[in-house]
Amino acid sequence: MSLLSLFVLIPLLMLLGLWMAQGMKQIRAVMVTGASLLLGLSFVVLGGYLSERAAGNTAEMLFMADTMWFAPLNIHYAVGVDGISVAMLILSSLIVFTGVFASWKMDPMPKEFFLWFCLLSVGVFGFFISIDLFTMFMFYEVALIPMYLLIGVWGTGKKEYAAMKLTLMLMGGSALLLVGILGIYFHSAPEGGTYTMNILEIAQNQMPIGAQRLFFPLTFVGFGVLGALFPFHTWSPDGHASAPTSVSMLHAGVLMKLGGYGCFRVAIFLMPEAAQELSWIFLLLTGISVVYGAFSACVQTDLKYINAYSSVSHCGLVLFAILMLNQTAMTGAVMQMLSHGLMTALFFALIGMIYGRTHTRDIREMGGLMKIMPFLGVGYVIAGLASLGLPGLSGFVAEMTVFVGSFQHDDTFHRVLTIVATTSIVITAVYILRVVGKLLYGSVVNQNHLALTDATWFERVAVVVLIAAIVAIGVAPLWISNMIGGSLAPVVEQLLK
Amino acid sequence: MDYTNFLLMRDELSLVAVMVLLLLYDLFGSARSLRHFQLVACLLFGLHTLICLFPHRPVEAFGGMYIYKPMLTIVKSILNVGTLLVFMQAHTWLESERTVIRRGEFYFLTLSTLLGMYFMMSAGNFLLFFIGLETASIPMATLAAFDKYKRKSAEAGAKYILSAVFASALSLYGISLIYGTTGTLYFDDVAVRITGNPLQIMAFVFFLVGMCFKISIVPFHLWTADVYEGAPTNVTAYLSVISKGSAVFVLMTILYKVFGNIVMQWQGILYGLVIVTITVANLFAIRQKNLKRFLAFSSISQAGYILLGVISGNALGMTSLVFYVLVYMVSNLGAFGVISVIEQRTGKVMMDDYNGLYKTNPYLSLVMMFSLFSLAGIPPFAGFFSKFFIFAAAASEGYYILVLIALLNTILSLYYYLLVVKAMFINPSEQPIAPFRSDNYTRVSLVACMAGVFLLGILSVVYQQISLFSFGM
Amino acid sequence: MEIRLEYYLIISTIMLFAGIYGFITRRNLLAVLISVELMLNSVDINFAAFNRYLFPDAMEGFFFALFAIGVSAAETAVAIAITINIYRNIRNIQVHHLDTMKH
Amino acid sequence: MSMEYAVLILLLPLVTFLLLGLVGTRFSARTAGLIGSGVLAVVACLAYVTAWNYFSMPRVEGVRVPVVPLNFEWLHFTDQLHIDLGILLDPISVMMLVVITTVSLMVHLYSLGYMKGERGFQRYYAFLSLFTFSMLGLVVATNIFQTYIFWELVGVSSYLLIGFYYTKPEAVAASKKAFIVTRFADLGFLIGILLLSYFTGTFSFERLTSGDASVFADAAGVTFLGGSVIAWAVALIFIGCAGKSAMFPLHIWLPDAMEGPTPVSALIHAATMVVAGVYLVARLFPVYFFQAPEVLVMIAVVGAFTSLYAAVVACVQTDIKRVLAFSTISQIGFMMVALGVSGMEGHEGLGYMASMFHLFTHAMFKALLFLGAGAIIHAVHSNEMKYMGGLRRQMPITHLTFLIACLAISGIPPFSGFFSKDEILAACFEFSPWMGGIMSFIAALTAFYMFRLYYNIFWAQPAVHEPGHEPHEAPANMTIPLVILAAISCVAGFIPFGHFVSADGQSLTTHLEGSVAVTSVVIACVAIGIATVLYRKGTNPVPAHLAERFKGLHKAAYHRFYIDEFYQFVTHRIIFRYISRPIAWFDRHVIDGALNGLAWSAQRLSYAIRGLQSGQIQQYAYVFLLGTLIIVVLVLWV
Repeated sequence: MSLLSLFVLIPLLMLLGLWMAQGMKQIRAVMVTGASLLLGLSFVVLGGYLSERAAGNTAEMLFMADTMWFAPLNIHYAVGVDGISVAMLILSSLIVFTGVFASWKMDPMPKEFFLWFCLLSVGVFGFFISIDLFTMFMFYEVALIPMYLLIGVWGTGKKEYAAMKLTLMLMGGSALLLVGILGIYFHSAPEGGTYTMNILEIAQNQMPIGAQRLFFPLTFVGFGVLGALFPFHTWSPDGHASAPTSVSMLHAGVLMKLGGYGCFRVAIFLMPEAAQELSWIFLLLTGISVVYGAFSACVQTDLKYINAYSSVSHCGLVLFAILMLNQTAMTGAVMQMLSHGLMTALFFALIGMIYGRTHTRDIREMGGLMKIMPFLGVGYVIAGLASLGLPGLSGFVAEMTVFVGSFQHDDTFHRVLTIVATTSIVITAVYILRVVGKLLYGSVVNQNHLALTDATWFERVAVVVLIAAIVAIGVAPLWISNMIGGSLAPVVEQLLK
Repeated sequence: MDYTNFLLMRDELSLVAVMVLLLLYDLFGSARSLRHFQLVACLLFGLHTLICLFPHRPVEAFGGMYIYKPMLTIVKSILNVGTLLVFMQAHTWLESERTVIRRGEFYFLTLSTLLGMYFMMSAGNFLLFFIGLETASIPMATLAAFDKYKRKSAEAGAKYILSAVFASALSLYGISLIYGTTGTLYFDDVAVRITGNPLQIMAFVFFLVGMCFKISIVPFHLWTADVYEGAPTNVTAYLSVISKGSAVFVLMTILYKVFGNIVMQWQGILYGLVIVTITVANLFAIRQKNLKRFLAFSSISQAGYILLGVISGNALGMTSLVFYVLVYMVSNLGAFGVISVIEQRTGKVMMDDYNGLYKTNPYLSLVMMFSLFSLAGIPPFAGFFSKFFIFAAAASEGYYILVLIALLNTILSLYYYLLVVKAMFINPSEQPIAPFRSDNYTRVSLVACMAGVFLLGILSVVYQQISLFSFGM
Repeated sequence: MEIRLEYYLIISTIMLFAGIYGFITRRNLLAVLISVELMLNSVDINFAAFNRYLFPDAMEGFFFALFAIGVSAAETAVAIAITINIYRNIRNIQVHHLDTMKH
Repeated sequence: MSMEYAVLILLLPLVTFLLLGLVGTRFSARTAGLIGSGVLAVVACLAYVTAWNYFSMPRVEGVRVPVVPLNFEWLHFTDQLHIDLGILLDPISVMMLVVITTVSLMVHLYSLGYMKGERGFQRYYAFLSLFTFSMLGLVVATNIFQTYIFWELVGVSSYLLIGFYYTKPEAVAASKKAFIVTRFADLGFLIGILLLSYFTGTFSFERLTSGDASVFADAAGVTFLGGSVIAWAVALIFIGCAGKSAMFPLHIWLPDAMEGPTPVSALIHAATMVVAGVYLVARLFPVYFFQAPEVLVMIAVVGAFTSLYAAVVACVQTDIKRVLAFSTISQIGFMMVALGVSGMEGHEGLGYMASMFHLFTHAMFKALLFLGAGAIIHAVHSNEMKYMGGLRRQMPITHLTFLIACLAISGIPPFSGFFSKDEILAACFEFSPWMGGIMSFIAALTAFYMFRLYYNIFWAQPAVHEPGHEPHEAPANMTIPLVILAAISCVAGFIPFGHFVSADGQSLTTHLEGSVAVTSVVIACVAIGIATVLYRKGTNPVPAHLAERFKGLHKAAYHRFYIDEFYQFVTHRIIFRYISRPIAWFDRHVIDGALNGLAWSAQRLSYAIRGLQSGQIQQYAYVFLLGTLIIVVLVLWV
């Protein structure tokens, strides 16, 4: 039993535990125990990873385990992590952990809710540890489907429409993706060789350029849909707006990262030449995403929509940076994933908590909440500041790495796009401050809100953990940036070949 | 003539034995003992299933008329298991007041069709193939019309028999032309003498559409929805999985073995048929309100996916196809099992009737949902794996665009599967179906289906076992 | 006058299409059944004629024709049974009345 | 020599911020204030010790060498480009340390009295500490990215402090405006950094300002729209400076920023943060001077124009804090001009030295003015001049200190402003007589509006106050800082500033340029005289007449020449109405609509083809046959 498989096993055991749990107390006990174990495990893996690296282990992936699964197709259950996956694992476990606290008072059908929630986690964790395309794709889809019911049953507003739209669009993405994966598989070895799904082995073999040209766009768009690539992002605003709190958290925080991670791990790593050739198309699209999302966010009135469009912008930046195809920008991309994951989760958690009290998400109907619920207010301000890239919080580190990295190209096209992307920091400031100003500051709009209470202890746990993580990355980014950057070296090497 | 040849047909003999025993029991059993008919039938058939489970060495009997390959054991076992599951699900229906006296006939007719399928699959000659085909389809018409007091059932029977005869007439016409151009009916000899002249190709097309009728490929599928809707639910289940599964397998082996010389042509034809089938069926399915009809269109589109395994023409295709059929069988039977038991209890088959089902019958809803997810190809259910492999098979020969179209269609299909899930889990209902306890036969069969849905994919041993016996062109 | 293979084939083809035409246009279920028989019989003619003219060494065609006749008889039997059942249910055997299930 | 203890200068305020920010509410307001002030006193002492140690270090070849007691890698981009955090001690940063800690300490003390009884007292001190930390971090930055980091941090602390009264809509709007405007400018700064670092391969100030031409070798010959790429880079960086230092046209946030508590205005929006732009230009001075002299000219022009503009506007404002705000803008303009006209070597570097000197003296007397204004506002509960008048009796200490500050800013010897301003004017005259003339005129305007302010507050007609709300002198903890700052303003002019700070690090001995000094003093005196005549009694009708006479000009100046309205137009009309809304609409209707349309058309198609499944068996057979024939035809003939 490899260490990494525990990431899949623990949520599965949680499923089992939930199945047997009676009453809310037991459900919570199962969830908290499981989530804490996952969190602990991710830090154990982190520690192990860093110490292995410090000890001079230069293997591309660590903690590898490999079991033959479907021999006729040479499909393995293969796991392994590098610095990027470790970062993603930590992000996921943090958000699962806080998500549990954010949905402490789930109602109705808490058991079912958490069952699907755990299934979602299985997919997420499985995806990040997989190094076999098939396993990866399987976990990817495992993570998608629970969304339908989580939104459809426990959501709010136009939940059925949103759930359906989200599911179908993401399935559309995975349809493209599957063709891409099959294409990669059948070009993974020279004629007559044994085809393989193992990413590391495929990378050893140069795919023919013709095939790369065909399958790179498919794979990239396939993952890009989940990464909110313009114009395939429209599932995101509706989906996030309708989803229950912890689902929004997990979805925006982690699931959207699957897209970015996949783009990079599969599309770019395995098809570097096509990536070089075709990156400009997607750079344009992602460049649009970045600015477009930010502008759209400026005029929204629903808190969740604002954040959803902001996610479009920030996730656009992730893909944008990945497509810059150099180590610095890609490091920035991964850090942006981390950072966006944490802060958007924080945002959604806070929005959920505010909504739970005021029963509205329309910023026009709220005001002066800072005075009524200072804890949530301060949390919101911190999340906002992280989002607009305040130094000392994670957003700054990520964005600056992205911008500096993107600027290392010496042609006008990349430069101009980078400058366009940087303008988003101003627009972000505009919409964040607009919300903060309307929502938290000023006088209380609705007198009924005066009777509302501040955060409860479990809500505080969620918020504090997330803020702590955001600050930790923002204050001491070097180790994590080095960890990620080091793991990107093989990718960059591929690109330079 | 060497009569020992008969002994080589172990599976068929065993099946005939079961049929005869059941017939005799039905005829001569006392009314008291007949109460256990269901149990006896299932046990006997279960025994047969066990017997057929073990492959033996490849044989040819009657001068190549009858051919056995280990692959057949797998396919037959799949069909056997499926039939057994249908038998178990049919319990409630068969024990109902109007059907109870005819339950012996049900078994006999069903097993006759199964026997026909056996022969069809083992055939090495067009004659045996034809006899098997007809043996499989004529009793099917009577099964469709089994609920003889129901107008819909009678209509279904009529539509089935007429369509079937029409199709087999065209198919026979094709066979006659093949005979005329090659001078033989033996598969191996025909294969050599197929040169691809226009007459042969026309003959081949006529033959092919007959098979397409059985598999319900668009545009030869039009009977499907009506018959599925009208026939008793358990018959529909049987029709949709067993009949279709066997036909697909036969089609594949014949295409591989007999028409290998005109592979370009039939791949082209299948290419078009797959696209049309999947798309049209999905478009029809999104509007359906009657769940049986809904599953009919779903099964048509599934047939399109199954053809993706045929088109590749290699061993991977065969493995994936057989695996797909197996998974499709457990998933579809899971869904039909739920529909059947609810129809028997409440008479409701419309999608709106299922609103709020999860609140009252959580386990049935879960079974339904898992089955539908499996049909839609969602992991970790087996359907994901089977779909993946079938796409891999098609992609292995470079049919990427076809795969892409098929995959984009899965979005559409996911949409309508989710409609059912939505009805059960999300939609509120004034009058949900009241909670009830289903009988043990149904329960066992549903549990078996769920075991299949969950384990067939994850436990790779099944797929690997199938792949051991697969062969390509 | 020599009777050539083509004559049989022409006849059989005409029968086939006559059968198809009848199948598609007749209103009465029994007439439709008769049309189907025409189609099946055209096939039998084909088999017999091919065997007689092209491959007289073996008897495959004849046998096939025989079996086909048997099978078609069985089919007709079942079809008529079902027709009777329909008559019992709806008191007529007009084909276009069989459309309670559609779309 | 090692000066590691300088780290404490940064760390202590940070710790205070965290302490007060996280658990501040556990303390009583008084304790929190005392903690903040006490820590800052320690920090100030440390800064003085640092300054003492630094300036007493021996020069190397006549040059003061920078000391870097700490520098570590914080974030790694590429092997060349990495953000370091560190402490760079050189003359200007040490000078800034002194300025910041001194003013900050005064403000901390002052706030104990001024903010007494305010809700969120702990929060206030936490933010003050955060600001102090950020500002100190900014000035000691070893590289341009560190500057940017702390630049943003001061921006946010300014945002938080302006919006301190967050229930007041004006304060919220002002804070938002301040942040967004500076953020916009920072965009230029950031792009400038990206450009500069790409072509030089370094962020480090030491490398950039070393004068080593090889640093810029990569950029040689790279031009864009006629300017060298380095010129573009530093011009963009200057946009950042202009935003922070409220240069025209990015000045609009500063007057509004006066919505914050007055001590905050004194600290951030008068003495320290707003001069960050000046500081950064000074920091990068060698780059500007050697690589982009044309940008320096631009800086001088922008500075001069801003200075003139702000001075004119200041003459007609009635809100005393706004007058001071525009005065600040104008004075920063002076500093910018001084940098713009400066040279590098020896006496040519006079402008540079003068700029820094003026920064130093201005910080003191402007803080004094603001704190004084704070005391007045505290007393009369209003910012408007019309509620004041005749306060010299009720508030003698405030009056006296305010007068000293006014004299200092007007450039009357021997107060500090005289010396620094005089050197700026001298540098300007050396640059060009036009520039000198304009700046002298602005100096006169300065004297005029300051005394207009002074007379309106302390002389003129006493306003009627509600009984029980009579103005009274501020408590001791507010007046003591005033007195201290006044004392500094009196003597600071005599510091041999060129000895400590100069463009090339050599010691620069300055002497009064007789002609310039006399002219400026005379002009200032004349201006003061006019102001005395016009405003001393508060009954002179001439100002009203003038306002009536030049109605258009007066109104325009009063409305700050409608720059704000223009911005309002751009942001609300163009950005919101013509960009954001259409994009949001596009997203909802076109992109989303396309998807929904896809779904809809699938449904329609489904309905359209349902006739295929007519239920008629004969039609089925027909389709069957047709399908067969089509396949045959296709296979045989296609």
